[in-house]
Amino acid sequence: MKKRIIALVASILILTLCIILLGQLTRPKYTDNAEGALIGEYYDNAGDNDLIFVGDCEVYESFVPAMLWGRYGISSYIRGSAQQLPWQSYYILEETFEYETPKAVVFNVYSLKYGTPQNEAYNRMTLDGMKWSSLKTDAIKASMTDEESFIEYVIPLLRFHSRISELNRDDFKYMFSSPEVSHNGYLMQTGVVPMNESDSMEPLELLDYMLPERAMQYLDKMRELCEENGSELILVKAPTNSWAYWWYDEWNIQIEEYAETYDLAYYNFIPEVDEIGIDMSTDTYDGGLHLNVHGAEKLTEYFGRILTEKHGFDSKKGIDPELDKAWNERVEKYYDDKKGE
Amino acid sequence: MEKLISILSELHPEVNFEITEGLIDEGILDSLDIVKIVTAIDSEFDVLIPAEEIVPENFNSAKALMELVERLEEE
Amino acid sequence: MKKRIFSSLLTLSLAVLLILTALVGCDKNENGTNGDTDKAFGVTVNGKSFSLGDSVSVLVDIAGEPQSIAEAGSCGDQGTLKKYTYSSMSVLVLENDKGSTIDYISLSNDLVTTDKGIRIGASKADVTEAYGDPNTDNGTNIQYISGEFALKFGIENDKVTSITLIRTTE
Amino acid sequence: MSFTSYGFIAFLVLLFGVYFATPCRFRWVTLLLAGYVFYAFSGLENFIFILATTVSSYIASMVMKGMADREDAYISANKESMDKDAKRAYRAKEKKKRRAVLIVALVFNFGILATLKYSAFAVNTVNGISGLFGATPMRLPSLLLPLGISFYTFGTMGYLIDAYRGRAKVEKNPAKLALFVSFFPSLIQGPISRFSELEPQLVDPKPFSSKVFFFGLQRIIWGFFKKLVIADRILVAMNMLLGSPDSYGGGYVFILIIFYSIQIYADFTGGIDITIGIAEALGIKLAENFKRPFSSKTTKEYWERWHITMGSWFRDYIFYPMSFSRSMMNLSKKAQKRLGKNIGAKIPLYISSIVTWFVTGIWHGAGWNFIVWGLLNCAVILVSDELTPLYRRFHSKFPKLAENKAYLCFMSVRTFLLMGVIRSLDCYRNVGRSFAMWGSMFTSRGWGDMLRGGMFDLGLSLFDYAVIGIGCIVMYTVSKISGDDRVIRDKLYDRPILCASLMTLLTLSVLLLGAYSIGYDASSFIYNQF
Repeated sequence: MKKRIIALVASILILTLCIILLGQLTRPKYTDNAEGALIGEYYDNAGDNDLIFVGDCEVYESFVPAMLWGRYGISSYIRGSAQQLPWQSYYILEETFEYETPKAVVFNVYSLKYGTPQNEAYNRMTLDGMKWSSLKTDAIKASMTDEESFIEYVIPLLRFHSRISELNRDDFKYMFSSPEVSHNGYLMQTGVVPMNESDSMEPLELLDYMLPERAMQYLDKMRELCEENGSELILVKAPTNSWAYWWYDEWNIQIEEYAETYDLAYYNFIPEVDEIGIDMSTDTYDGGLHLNVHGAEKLTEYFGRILTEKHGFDSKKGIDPELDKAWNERVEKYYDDKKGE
Repeated sequence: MEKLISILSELHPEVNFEITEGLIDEGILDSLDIVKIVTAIDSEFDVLIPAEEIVPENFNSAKALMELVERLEEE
Repeated sequence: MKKRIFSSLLTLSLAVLLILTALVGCDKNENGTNGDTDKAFGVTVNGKSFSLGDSVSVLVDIAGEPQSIAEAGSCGDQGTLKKYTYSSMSVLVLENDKGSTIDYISLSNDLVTTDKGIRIGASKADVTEAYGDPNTDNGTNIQYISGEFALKFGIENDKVTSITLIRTTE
Repeated sequence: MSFTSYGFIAFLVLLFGVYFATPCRFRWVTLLLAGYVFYAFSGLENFIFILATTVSSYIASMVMKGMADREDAYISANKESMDKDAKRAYRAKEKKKRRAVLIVALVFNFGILATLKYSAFAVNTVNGISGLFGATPMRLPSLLLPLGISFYTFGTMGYLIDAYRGRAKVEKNPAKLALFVSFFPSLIQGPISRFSELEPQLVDPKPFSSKVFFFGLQRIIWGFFKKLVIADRILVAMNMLLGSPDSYGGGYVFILIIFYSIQIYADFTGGIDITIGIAEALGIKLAENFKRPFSSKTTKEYWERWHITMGSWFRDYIFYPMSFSRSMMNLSKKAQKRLGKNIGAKIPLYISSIVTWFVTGIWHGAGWNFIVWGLLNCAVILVSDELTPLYRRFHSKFPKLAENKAYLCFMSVRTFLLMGVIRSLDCYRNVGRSFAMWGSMFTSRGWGDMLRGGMFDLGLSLFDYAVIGIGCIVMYTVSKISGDDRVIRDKLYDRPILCASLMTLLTLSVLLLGAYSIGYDASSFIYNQF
């Protein structure tokens, strides 16, 4: 009888071990689809960031932290991911405040158009990178589409086991780590695909031109969170506007009114494209939907000036040698990357 | 008894019904055979075996079947 | 004599009934997909109608090749949105690993009608007569919602100025 | 809540915990509550039907019992004053009254089943006929089919008929009868249990024994292996093949037949393994539904090894009562006089076989393809029965042949293919198209492109085919070792290390190779629309 119990306990242990190992092996490593590895990278660079960006692809493809430091001595990090929903941004921001208290938080308002869970793949890309905490569980519960189940987040093997037949070298290489894909959260896009003028610029019709109720609730929660932590919330809208990702005037008015009522700074960069110097024939990698590295640098240059003039950011270069060394390495790596490709 | 044996062996000549036991349990007789047997009994002995009596104990051997027929005759 | 006639008549009618039901059994397409009448709204082009959720091949079969196709990829490559521009309408097609389906239709002139025959320029009364009273009516447009689909008519001084089919699960 | 959802696994773990925590005397209450909780997940509105069946059967059985008791009391009260004939006449009269009660209950319950399941089909057929004459079709009623209605209705009616025949003790406690009706594992797709076999186990269960519990768990895991790793993987290709049947003629039809045979075997026996495994883990022995069906040499033998409880239900409650009813026997006698002894004797067999198979077909689904499926099976059995003298003469010429291995193998393969062809009626769901597709197997050139790699654009990669292949080999070896009375687990019981490692490997392969979760579309048992 004793032998039987030992056999049982041993098999349960082995089974659990295999589930964990196979789970790590089969989970997607996002080496070819970098958007999935952005969130996880933050934890090694957490601490002493004055500025935190949160939002969707319009934030991690429009601002260059390496340049903010290089030009203005502002230390920043972008906690953004593909189609990062408002509640996901909120929970990620709350998690960030546990690591550090930035002077200001920049939130790109485009993702406020989503009021309901959207897409399982995007959820996984954003949430799988997060470290396990009560915030992560809340974020998962708020984001799950009805085909998903919570157990598949706890045991990734249940969701990704079908990848066993399509494993590649990266799956083994990054079994217990994750690839370096960004520069402090900025995903570099060096391609140039000009926006062709023939694209008619009139937007699609909507049923309801008000931003979803639930999205605005989480904007509120972000604002209160920033107040509690004594950091300033700055709302921005990236300078890109295309028929597929249109920023409707009604939305813009609603955000302006919101910023006015709570006395927040709100910068809509769409009308200021010329001032920023963005030229959609060279500064976009996908025909005008998002900025490439040249566009992002121009925008960062422009936004850095606003931060220093209007939001009291002054350079922190030369104060802490530790910080300078870390940032010099990052800036160097950024420019190597930019030349390299 | 011989008439019964002749009915049975007409269906399964290879089986010696005098001695074999477990006709149902061994799967020698299947549901089609049982219907043929009961129809034959009805026309030969003019005894109708009701559905409730179709249980393995009554059909497992020719002898048991004969007892059933006799029991039903006087009832 | 009478009995025999009666029995032959009986068998005859039985046979006829059997043949009829068998005939019905054979050609009837039992699994109930008798056309897509279950889709509430649709658009009719050259006599044939299609709607949101239909595959792009249905669109191309009925309306032919578009004048131009604009593409918009999504970050984290979760499918592309393609805008098929025709002379009398523009149609959005969502392409992902599950296939490519029609996601949005907006009519631009009166050559194409909704499947209930309403075209641009029709009166508001025509619309309410065809589709009944709308789910929402805020003066500038009226909307009909049925499950996942919505049909929106832009109205200016009692005339239909725009017709759009939109998915409601925004 | 399907068997393959995470919710069901959680439900099971909870059930085992609570079941074995409750004292033996009240375990049946836990089972009853578990059954109703499980049933509630499938929609509260379904409760009306299962309660209607339970209550109506309870009332009918109590009324019949009351009548029988009064009859016995009356006869024993004036035993002397009644001679044998009077007693027999009185019993016959009383029996007729009980029979009326039974028939009312049967009509009521089968009426519910018929209206829910077949009204759409009936209206469809009537529309079809009236359509031929240009009449406008009636609106199709869309009635939601309550979970497992065909199974619990048949199980309960079996109980009522047994009670009428005096074969089953009438259950006085309505809650215990409700437990029998809604015993949750076998509610979804059987096995259809007999009251006298199941009820005693439900009401006073045996104490917990770890051996039986782990046997149950092993069987559950084995069921999941067949269901998730093999059946649901093949489903991907079958959906492709059935998505546009006209473009997959010729060789693809043959592939579909093979796929569907493997798929339905793995899916159905897998589901039943899970059901019997759950019951076994709870200490309850359910009747086996399959005994190595693909090893059967003839169609008749196949139907004694495939879906046994359904076959035996139809045999005991439709086939036999119909064959041995007085009117059938008189008909046979009249026919023997007029058409000669040989044909006349066969009348009861023919008529009741056709009727039974017609009902079996219609029970499987409300559609002409199911009816034709039933009648084809019936035709094959009756024809081969007619030809037995021919077979006998053939075998007497080649005596050694009967034992020859190759010949036996040929017979099994032949039955396997024959059953596969007839069964594919389920796939095409349309009689006309099925015959057209069978025809195309011999005409269209679909064979060429199927063999030239066409197999790989059905949604299955080489890896998937390998998994299915190995899965089939594993299923074959396990069924070969365990034979008809499933002894494999006893053999493993003596070697705990081997057993534990095999079970870990099996669980891991289910988790790793199973076709479940979002990577595959929702998997459900084929038999779930019952």
